[in-house]
Amino acid sequence: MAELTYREAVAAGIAQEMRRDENVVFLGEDIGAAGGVFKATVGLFEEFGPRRIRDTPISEQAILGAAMGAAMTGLKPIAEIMFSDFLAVCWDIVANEIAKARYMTDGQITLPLVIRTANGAGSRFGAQHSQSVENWAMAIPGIKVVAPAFPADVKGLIAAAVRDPDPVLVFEQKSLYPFKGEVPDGELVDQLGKAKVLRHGKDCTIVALALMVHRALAAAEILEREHGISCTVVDVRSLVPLDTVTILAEVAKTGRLVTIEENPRLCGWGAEIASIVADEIFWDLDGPIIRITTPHIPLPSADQLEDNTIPSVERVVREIREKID
Amino acid sequence: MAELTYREAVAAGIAQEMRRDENVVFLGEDIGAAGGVFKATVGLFEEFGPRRIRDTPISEQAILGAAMGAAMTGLKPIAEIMFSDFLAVCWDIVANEIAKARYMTDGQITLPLVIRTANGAGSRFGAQHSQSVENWAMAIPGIKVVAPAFPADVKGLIAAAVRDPDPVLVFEQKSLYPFKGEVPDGELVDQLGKAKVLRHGKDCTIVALALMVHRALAAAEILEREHGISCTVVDVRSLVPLDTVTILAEVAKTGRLVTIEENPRLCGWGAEIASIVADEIFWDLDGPIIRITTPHIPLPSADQLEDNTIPSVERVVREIREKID
Amino acid sequence: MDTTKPMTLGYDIRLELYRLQLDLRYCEKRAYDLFLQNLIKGTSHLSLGQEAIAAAFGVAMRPDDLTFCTYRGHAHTLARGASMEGVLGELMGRECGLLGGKGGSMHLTDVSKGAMGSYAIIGAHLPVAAGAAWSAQYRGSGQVTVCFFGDGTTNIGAFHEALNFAVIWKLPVIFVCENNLYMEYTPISSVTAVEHPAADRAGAYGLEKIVVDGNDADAVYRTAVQYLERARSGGGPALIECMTYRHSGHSRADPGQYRPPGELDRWLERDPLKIYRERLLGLGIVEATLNDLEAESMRKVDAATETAKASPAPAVSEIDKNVWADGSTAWRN
Amino acid sequence: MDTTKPMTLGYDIRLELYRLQLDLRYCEKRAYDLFLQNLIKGTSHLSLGQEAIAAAFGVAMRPDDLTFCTYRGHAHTLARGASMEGVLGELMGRECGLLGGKGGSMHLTDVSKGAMGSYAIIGAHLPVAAGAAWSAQYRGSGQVTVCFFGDGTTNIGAFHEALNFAVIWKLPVIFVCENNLYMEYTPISSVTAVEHPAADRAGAYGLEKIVVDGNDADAVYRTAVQYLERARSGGGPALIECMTYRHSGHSRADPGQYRPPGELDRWLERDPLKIYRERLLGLGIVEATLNDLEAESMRKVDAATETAKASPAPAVSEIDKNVWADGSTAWRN
Ligand SMILES: Cc1ncc(C[n+]2csc(CCOP(=O)(O)OP(=O)(O)O)c2C)c(N)n1
Ligand SMILES: Cc1ncc(C[n+]2csc(CCOP(=O)(O)OP(=O)(O)O)c2C)c(N)n1
Ligand SMILES: [Mg+2]
Ligand SMILES: [Mg+2]
Repeated sequence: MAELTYREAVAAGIAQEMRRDENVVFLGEDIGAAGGVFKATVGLFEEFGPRRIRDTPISEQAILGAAMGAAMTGLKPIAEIMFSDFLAVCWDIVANEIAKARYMTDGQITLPLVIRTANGAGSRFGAQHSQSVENWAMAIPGIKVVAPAFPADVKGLIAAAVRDPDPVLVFEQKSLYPFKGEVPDGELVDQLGKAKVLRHGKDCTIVALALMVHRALAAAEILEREHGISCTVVDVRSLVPLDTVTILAEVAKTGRLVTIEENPRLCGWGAEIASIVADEIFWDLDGPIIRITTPHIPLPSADQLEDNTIPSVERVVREIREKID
Repeated sequence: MAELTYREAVAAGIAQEMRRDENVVFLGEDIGAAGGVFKATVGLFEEFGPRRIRDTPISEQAILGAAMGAAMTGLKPIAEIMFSDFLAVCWDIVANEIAKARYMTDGQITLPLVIRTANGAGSRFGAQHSQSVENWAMAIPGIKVVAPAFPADVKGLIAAAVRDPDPVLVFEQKSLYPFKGEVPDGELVDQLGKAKVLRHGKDCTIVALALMVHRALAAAEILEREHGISCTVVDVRSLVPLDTVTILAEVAKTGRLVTIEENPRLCGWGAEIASIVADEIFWDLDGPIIRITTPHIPLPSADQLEDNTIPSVERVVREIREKID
Repeated sequence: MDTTKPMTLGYDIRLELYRLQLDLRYCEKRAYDLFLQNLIKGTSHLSLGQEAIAAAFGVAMRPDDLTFCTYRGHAHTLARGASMEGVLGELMGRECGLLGGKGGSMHLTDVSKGAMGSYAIIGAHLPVAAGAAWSAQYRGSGQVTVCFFGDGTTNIGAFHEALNFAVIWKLPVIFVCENNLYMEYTPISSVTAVEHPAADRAGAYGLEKIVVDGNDADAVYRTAVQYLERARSGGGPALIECMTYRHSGHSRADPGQYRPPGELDRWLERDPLKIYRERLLGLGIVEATLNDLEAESMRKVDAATETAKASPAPAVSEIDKNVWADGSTAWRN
Repeated sequence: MDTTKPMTLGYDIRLELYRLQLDLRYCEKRAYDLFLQNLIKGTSHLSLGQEAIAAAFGVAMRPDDLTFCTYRGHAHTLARGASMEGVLGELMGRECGLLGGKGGSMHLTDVSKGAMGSYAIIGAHLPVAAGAAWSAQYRGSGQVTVCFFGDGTTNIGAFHEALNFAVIWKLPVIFVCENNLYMEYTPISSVTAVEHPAADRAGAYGLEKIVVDGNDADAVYRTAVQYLERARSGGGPALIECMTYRHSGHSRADPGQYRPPGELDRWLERDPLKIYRERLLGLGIVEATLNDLEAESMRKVDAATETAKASPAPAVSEIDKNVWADGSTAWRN
């Protein structure tokens, strides 16, 4: 077991797959010689060279279009969109082209490609560089969506995404890049569509994603220790496919669901899970479903403003104390 | 009272506001001389001329960017995006620029602009020209979102949108363009953020939008007549602001919520409403929350395939019969 | 190749060009008739009058080359060898359709023939075509990608991104702008800063300006051969603007009344099939040969029409297939 | 205006150009110092070395003209007259910041001075600037809009759409490309099909090719006056490429090690402030005058720094303000 940072796990996952398969190529802005603006792809250019690691112009539509065209003709491209906010400038390629090609052609076109992007807040970058937009992707039929919270998941899910025959969006939470964790040695390939239960409790089930998993765990610790409230914590990991089996089972056990979402409130993944729970295991619920989200506003940039906007450990503790008995 | 088609109501709403305010201008592709590809803007070019009604190149980013720049400097632009699917090519301008400008500048910039677009399925146009994407917009903090179901609402909500000081997206359901309805004579200005209760029932509350309102009404009729199930039907009309007061009150009365959504399932507006209901009036619920949506797939084009994909009256009747007692 | 002298075209090539133009014309006309009979639903964008371009490239391309086209893509898809019943069946929403009824008129695709799809969002397929060319370059397959689009497409951002991208990576891709003077109902000249929306912008990407008579199959063919060869041998992309005109409206819904009186008539004089038939006769090909080709083409269209009409509607169970590579549409376990 | 002869610039203009360049330089340097003291969080993109461009336009523009710029927009915002404490305060996330701490370094805006915003998504503000120019044209206000952006921005779709749009509507907008040779860490020449990413594409929009020495405030000023005047009198847009260089890395996080050895030194020789000081001395302005200007500018920066440092963090209650024109953030009743 080695200890890697989340950002090192990105490069490790990509490198593992590029070594295995000559058809895996990687393109994006400043990813090569510079090792990426988040330094998450350091060393790849040196190992795989300019034929397989390609720095591009600032042309996000061309980047994803090129990935799509390459994927339908035998390559397995990984494309980086530097900040997830920039998905908006190439959303047509994601939502209308990549996501729909296979269905529209009744299976003639298959797109084994990966889009990686840095998601989320916490860096004082302001509203155009801090969004959590995994829900934009979840709302589009035809793309798979994962958002790892730990270095091992980063490596394993990137590998799984590269091997998956369908398009996968990998949301890397930028606030987690420096986070360190154990990553098993040797080849690591995870599975898309599997949630993980990180903690077992009796009073409520917290379902969280990416950075919010860490906050959920911290809050659960405090709730247990200081307030005698015992929480299950489920790391969703994969929004599409969604592991409803695990989520429904864990919510049914405690009878209460709390989602913790970094996204602005409306139409977040937590709403979807809430609606599934309120339909399929309604009779197992012992009380209201709680969603703890960033308020439905663009993100402010100053320290105190940003810190008080996305859900904090304190807020999670407070809301669960108030609402779960 | 005149009887207008939904498409005529569009032109009537725009004309009413353009007559009133010289600063209202209208731009888009083929909207002028040609009267729009859906013939929803016929007559405007003749009445207001090429200075105020401007045909543009196929440059959606420029169209919405221009609307934004004009709105922050004194005009009240109405921009047309021909099919709502095309919002993807200019999503950055909607989601990152227009929606965020006011908050990021702490109120220095105000954007009184309207984006109109033809939304939805039923025309055999295939996956890239048939989407219901109102949820893409609902998920973005900083834009208001309406989706009228009736000609009078079209006229009144377009007028309200033009007068509103904030950016408003108006989703016109393209399958409804030929639909006729009474529209009051004289000036008509509706209110954003108000749902309407179209039918009162005892057994369940159906919440629907746009075309689905018509299907909800038809289904409610059949359920009442043939199966003795009596339904309240709420037309949401406005996703942002959302009239939670009306919705919560109506769901609390019947104890059951059914949403009918034309959008693909994941992260639809129905999920958001379900999550609000399951939190705030959980104890008023008498059974599971049901969402009836298009399955989470791109839309197929052949008649039978498309008809069996978006929720039909028969499907609504069947699901409510099975699930509501 | 010596590009200073015009290439001499043999009879076989010329007859092939005529034959293919006939197939495209007759099949497209049939599509129009089927609309009138309400057998085709939705919208449909015909290439009537523009067939020379698709045909010339179809003949000039290698079987494993790749085509990307738009919603106005029936001709381009047929020109690569897709079956007429597959095309007409798709327009009619039948099981035998190329896409089993899932895509419809705007998304014709036949990957087995290198017809890599019809894209209905303006501009989107240009970067995708660049990507396919990148893949060919990477794999050293020698394939060239050809990407067709209209004049109106030159004003959208994806055009710009794709052109720059293709040039800096020296990709084997030919961008073919079919300038038919109109977008939907608006003349391209009223919304474009230059006269030739594609060719006058070639310089912005370090490319040469190329304008061809798009109604002359020979002219397009010669140009196609020249730049396909160049791209195949590593010379990089080209941007070719073909001047042409559509005989019918933009789509099914459009009677085309925005066109100034006389314009259509002048272009009908320059109908690519008329021009080509006269040229072949002038070259000494006997009329009977042409009549035979015409009859044969019509027979093919008739047979395809019958096959498509006889094909059932796709089964409703097909709705739940083929979002994912495993054939399913499942988003949950 | 006779554009054949170089415009003669008076001393007052020249001193104003120097004074403004000093303000931009000293304030930007202060921003850098404040980073090092960890008083500025987030990222920040400095214009050190590029001040001549913002200053020249700042002096040439009419007070009611409009500026649009990028995340690298401190200089452009100051050059329109925004207060230094407003700028530094915003970088430090203080209540006195131009945006009350909501926007941060990348979104500086002062509408009261015509500084219509700093946009952090590459390319997006070009069409927005075109829209502001459309509005000025519509209202007959005589305002001209100036839109600044970098070399890397010329490869994104919005650039293309905005340029065509501005030309066909003959809008009073000047697009100013500050070509500093790099995007973030990648040289623009390695990803662009032409040598001058903006100027070599002007022809694609029917515009003339204009390349200016962006480190020479006089040269930029003369060009600015000429095209502002033309735009103001209905002559339509211009695209101006200013050659320049940034002295520091792309952003706070970047030490700039991708630059070849010696390159920075050569450009430091051509530092716009150095050039301009020497020119003024050569024109016979006494050194004491310049020293006074320098001291005065430094005093302003010091005072602004103190004001900003003394300003409190914005109240947490501000989070819930100003999404909507009514001041609220409410999405429900
Ligand atoms: C992004 C986008 N905007 C608008 C449209 C609607 N639209 C479909 S075809 C068309 C005109 C295209 O003109 P051109 O590129 O000249 O092609 P032609 O139809 O003449 O072959 C338009 C505006 C679209 N499909 N996609
Ligand atoms: C759409 C988009 N893609 C990528 C980025 C990330 N990014 C920020 S600045 C920058 C480089 C811009 O280069 P240039 O236009 O030359 O401006 P400069 O920073 O040199 O002033 C990049 C790639 C972005 N902000 N927006
Ligand atoms: Mg055209
Ligand atoms: Mg630069």
